[in-house]
Amino acid sequence: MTPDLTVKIGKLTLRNPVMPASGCFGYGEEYAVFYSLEQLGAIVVKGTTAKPWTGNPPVRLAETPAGMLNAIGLQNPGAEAAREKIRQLQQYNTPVIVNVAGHSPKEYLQVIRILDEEPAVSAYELNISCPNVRDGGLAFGTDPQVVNTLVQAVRQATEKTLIVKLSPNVTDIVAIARAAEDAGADALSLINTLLGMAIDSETRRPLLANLTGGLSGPAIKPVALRMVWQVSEAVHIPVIGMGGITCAADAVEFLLAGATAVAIGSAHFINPTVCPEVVQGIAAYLTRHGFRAVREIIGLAKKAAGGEGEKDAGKDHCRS
Amino acid sequence: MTPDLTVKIGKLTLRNPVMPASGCFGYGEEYAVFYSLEQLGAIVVKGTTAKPWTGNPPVRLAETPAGMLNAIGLQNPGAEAAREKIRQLQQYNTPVIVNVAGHSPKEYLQVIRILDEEPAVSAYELNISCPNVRDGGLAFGTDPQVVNTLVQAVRQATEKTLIVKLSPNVTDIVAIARAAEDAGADALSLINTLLGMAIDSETRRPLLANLTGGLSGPAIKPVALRMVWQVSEAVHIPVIGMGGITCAADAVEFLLAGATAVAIGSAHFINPTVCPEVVQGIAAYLTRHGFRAVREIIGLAKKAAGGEGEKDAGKDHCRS
Amino acid sequence: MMPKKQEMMLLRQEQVGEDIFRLTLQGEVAALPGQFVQVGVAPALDPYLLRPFSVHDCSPDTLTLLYRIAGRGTLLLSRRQPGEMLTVTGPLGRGFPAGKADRAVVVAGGMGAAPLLYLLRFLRAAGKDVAFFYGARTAAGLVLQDSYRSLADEYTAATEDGSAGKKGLVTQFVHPALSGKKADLYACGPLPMLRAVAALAKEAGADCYLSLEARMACGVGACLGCVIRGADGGWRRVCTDGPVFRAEEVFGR
Amino acid sequence: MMPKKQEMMLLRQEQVGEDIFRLTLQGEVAALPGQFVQVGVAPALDPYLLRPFSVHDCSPDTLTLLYRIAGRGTLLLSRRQPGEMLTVTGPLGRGFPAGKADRAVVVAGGMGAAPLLYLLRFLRAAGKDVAFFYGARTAAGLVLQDSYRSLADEYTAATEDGSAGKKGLVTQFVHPALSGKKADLYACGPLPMLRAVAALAKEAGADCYLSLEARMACGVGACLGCVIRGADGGWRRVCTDGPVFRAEEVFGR
Ligand SMILES: Cc1cc2nc3c(=O)[nH]c(=O)nc-3n(C[C@H](O)[C@H](O)[C@H](O)COP(=O)(O)OP(=O)(O)OC[C@H]3O[C@@H](n4cnc5c(N)ncnc54)[C@H](O)[C@@H]3O)c2cc1C
Ligand SMILES: Cc1cc2nc3c(=O)[nH]c(=O)nc-3n(C[C@H](O)[C@H](O)[C@H](O)COP(=O)(O)OP(=O)(O)OC[C@H]3O[C@@H](n4cnc5c(N)ncnc54)[C@H](O)[C@@H]3O)c2cc1C
Ligand SMILES: Cc1cc2nc3c(=O)[nH]c(=O)nc-3n(C[C@H](O)[C@H](O)[C@H](O)COP(=O)(O)O)c2cc1C
Ligand SMILES: Cc1cc2nc3c(=O)[nH]c(=O)nc-3n(C[C@H](O)[C@H](O)[C@H](O)COP(=O)(O)O)c2cc1C
Ligand code: FES
Ligand code: FES
Repeated sequence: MTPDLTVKIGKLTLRNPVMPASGCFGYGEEYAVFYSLEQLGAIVVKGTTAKPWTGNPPVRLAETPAGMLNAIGLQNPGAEAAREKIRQLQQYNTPVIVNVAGHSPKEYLQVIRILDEEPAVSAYELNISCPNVRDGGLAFGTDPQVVNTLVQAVRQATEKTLIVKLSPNVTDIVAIARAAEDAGADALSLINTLLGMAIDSETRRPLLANLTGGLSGPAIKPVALRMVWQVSEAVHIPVIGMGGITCAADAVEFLLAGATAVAIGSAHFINPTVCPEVVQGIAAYLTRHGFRAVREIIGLAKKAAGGEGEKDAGKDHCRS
Repeated sequence: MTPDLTVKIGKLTLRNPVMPASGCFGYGEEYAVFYSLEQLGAIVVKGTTAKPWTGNPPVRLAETPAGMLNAIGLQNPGAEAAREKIRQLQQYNTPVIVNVAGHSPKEYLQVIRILDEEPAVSAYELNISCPNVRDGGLAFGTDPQVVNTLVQAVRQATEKTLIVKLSPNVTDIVAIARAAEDAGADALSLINTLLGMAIDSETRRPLLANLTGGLSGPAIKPVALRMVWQVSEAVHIPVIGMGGITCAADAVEFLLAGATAVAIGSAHFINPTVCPEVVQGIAAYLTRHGFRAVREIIGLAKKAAGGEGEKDAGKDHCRS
Repeated sequence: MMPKKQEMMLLRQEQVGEDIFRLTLQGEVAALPGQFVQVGVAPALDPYLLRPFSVHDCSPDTLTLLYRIAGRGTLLLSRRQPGEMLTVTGPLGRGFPAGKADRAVVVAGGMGAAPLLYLLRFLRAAGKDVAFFYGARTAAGLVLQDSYRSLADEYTAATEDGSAGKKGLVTQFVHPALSGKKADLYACGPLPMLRAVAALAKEAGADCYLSLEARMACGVGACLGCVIRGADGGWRRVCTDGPVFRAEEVFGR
Repeated sequence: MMPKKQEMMLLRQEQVGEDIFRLTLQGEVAALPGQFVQVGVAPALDPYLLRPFSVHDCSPDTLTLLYRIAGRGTLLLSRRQPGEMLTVTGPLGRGFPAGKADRAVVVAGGMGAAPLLYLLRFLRAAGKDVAFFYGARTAAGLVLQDSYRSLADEYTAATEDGSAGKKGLVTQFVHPALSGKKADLYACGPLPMLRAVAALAKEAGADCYLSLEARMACGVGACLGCVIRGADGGWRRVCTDGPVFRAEEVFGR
């Protein structure tokens, strides 16, 4: 018997818990030449803003140990043009999640306004790692109060499934997660990239034109797993886990840590067919270990750890 | 002409800018069999508490992509026993920096009281990543006000050079850095480990008995470099940079980012002679590029980047 | 052809110059000249990203790359042994078009020669009259000259230090080849060289196709990491809008 | 001997069993039996940590390791080729002592045999009368039996499934070897086996030395990562207080 891979995120039932992470999959078309996107649990498209954004100047990429930095700067064609691209995705009969970005709450709401009538859009993922121009450029996602206000505003503007994507560059991700849940988020996704930098010792310059960039890839997996563990036991809504997943075993780790679904980002760049491979790998894992449904393993590592999760998760012991 | 490698940290003049990171070098004796510790700029010993600490149960280690997690739990023999070990280090004629830890400000002060008369101790490095038992277990290092109070108290208790070691697990490391500077720190060191976790998909359990651990190694270098860049331009005291250094080029990157000296932690575990090799590599780099002193390259990447450092460092652009 | 990801067996790894290797893999990557592949250099998470390499040559059952050790990734690649499997994704990007003129002038600068062997083969098969110019800093930078020579009707080598062929920048010697019959220009090499080739093309009124490089992540157009500024001020993805561009698109008219 | 870090050339990589390899490196690591080395399995930052391996054998110009592919690190190690350089730090840890009795009983469980070949050689050189017991789950787990047999006065093999040697847990067959002359016991293998050996020793009143394993980082006693709880409740670092411990130190009296 093939195991049941379906999971629920807000109003959506996904055929499997695997989706690409925003910004690593364009608007889907680039990877549709490798496999049918019907194999995905959901399609998550590039961060989309109300008006087109030109993004940052190059160099936009730097490789780092077991990871990479990017400073794309949310280059995107704007919500109107994105809508056309998203309509093309309807053929795959797979929920489309639009990653939404902006420099002010108003800009976020504009995106929702443009896309909310569009049936091809199944859900929104609010990227709150964006700098908040009104609040001096600190990311929205670093202050629970700001998060709560933003999410409430968006919640009122849409009936669609609303996912809030958390930034890991915070002292207390649980507080941010709760603020988003309280404001009506249907689900949380985490983690976005860690803020990092690379310098070329020979040229004596930062490698990225933007100086800093977002760190992704296997390097950040331990941080992502820890945050998924902490957040998933602090909230009552599903968590989509991501950060450094390159294979089915990685994905299973996130599910065991408490994620209901997983997203795969920069691993696309080293393996364009990573998503369908992970779907198959999860199914094989479940079969091998005698589970009938992927839901059975969600959060299972916490039970193994004797339920002392939150208490022990980095609070009571000095780590080193 | 061999380049001048000396740098100043508080009252200390170091013969070169390279030192081991606390916890990765024991009390020095283990590595003294590989080379003379006189080759180091300073010796930094294990986190030391007032009374002996037993640390965490095993498993205490997990390997991660380009890095590792540790949950040693500050096992140490206590300040009295540590003093005996530190006295043995006097033979190397190299400043000894004692990493100080505790669960309350009182415990930190007890360590200072025990060690302050000891001439073998040259400086303290306050490890403020420890959980603050009084404040509900959140690390001291996550709240600027708490940092300010702790550092002030220690400052009043000692005339020795006082270094404050910052935790990277915060929203705004610059605010913490300024709090430590304002309270009288002579220097800052950063970064301590990122809080992470590893799960074994086959056993379905966290790999560390403590559940979470501290992430170190090359994986975290981009985060460390970014924080050193940000902090070194926000404060007027020297910064000791660390996080993922495995070779001279890595060390140079930290110096270019604004660090006055560097510390090397887990790279000891893959190369016991990494410190003297990095010292030689820095000297070779300076010679090759025509610099006469290591001081000439401190912060040089900022000038290359047109001095727009702080403004641009991750604030104005949405990263991805 | 649609790109695909495949495991390809390493057949041969030949050192053909100082730090320069020719790598032959078993399998088909039905590429056009100027297209590239993304290669996993080591079976580990570090280095993390794939490395882009032009198709140096290909057949229904082999793919050949020509590469220089430029850093850690290419160093690790050079240590891979016959019999080992490499992950290869391709063919990627837009290659060189056939062009309209009967004559083709092809200019290579250093490792820029890599994609041009397959181009020469393609132009010759299309019945063109081909002049090939091969420049490098020193003699050591000119590799596999016999292969290139055998595919060109006219062959000119040049080095900056005069250690082989004519002395000077290769672009100094191209002009005569453009003064006669109408020709299309093709080039791959360092940016200053490409700029000079574009200027020669403009002067001669020739169509000109340039192969560019940029740091890449996805290689398929999805990440927007490899952009360069086009002459119109808009972005171009080197991986999918290129790597071959019309000269005007990059340097303007 | 003081440990040192050195680059050693790979001389031979022989597959001696299913997933089991014998690796010979050129150079001297003046080790005592039971000591170990830390090996860099790949020239990259991933996998990050070194891998600890017991000294299987050593001479003034070679070091031999015997290892099983247990994961990614050992898989990468098995792909390293003759002529390549490996970074090796050692000798590390406390080895097996010579013991007081004239007779030695040595018990190996699976890959636990690795350090015991060199121990047999050492005991024989010390003029001891040696009985060697070699257990594994199946016949496939018993490797290099000729080498072990040639160094022992008495040799007994056992497998849990009876596919080679006696059928059963190897520790079931050790008792007779302890009933005569006073003997010292030496063992390396899985924890349950070591526990059984310790019980046999206690019963016979024999000195007993056990080689343990733990996940390691530094391997030199500095990181406190590899601790196990001693019978007295205190920590022992497997890397420097061990890997060889007296049975009482671990399992109590
Ligand atoms: C479309 C395309 C086709 C290419 N074809 C070939 C080819 O046929 N033969 C060949 O030898 N090289 C080719 N290159 C360049 C090759 O990809 C780089 O030399 C290689 O990625 C360097 O990897 P590394 O790990 O050895 O070096 P790194 O340590 O990553 O870097 C070493 C140096 O190479 C530069 N570099 C790194 N990545 C790239 C990149 N993607 N493009 C350009 N420069 C880079 C860096 O700036 C650095 O100076 C091509 C590049 C592109 C984009
Ligand atoms: C002192 C000492 C001596 C050893 N001698 C030998 C030897 O002579 N021959 C041999 O084949 N093996 C020996 N080992 C075990 C060997 O170190 C591990 O098998 C190896 O590190 C696994 O690396 P990996 O990357 O292949 O596996 P990983 O992917 O890291 O792990 C695979 C499995 O091995 C286990 N493992 C990982 N690291 C260790 C470790 N340090 N100790 C024990 N288990 C571990 C993990 O729990 C996991 O189940 C020794 C270990 C120690 C501590
Ligand atoms: C090139 C690139 C572009 C990205 N763009 C976005 C984006 O537009 N919106 C967003 O929320 N996250 C974006 N991210 C973050 C990823 O969605 C993901 O959260 C992060 O990369 C961690 O996952 P990974 O380690 O699997 O890549 C981007 C990441 C990369 C590498
Ligand atoms: C095993 C281990 C033990 C550590 N113990 C301490 C400690 O006692 N006090 C402290 O301030 N930092 C401690 N650290 C953190 C290091 O000093 C250093 O800040 C961190 O590892 C980052 O540097 P690296 O990437 O070079 O290892 C420890 C790190 C490791 C790996
Ligand atoms: S490399 Fe990703 S868009 Fe070109
Ligand atoms: S491995 Fe570091 S103390 Fe044993």
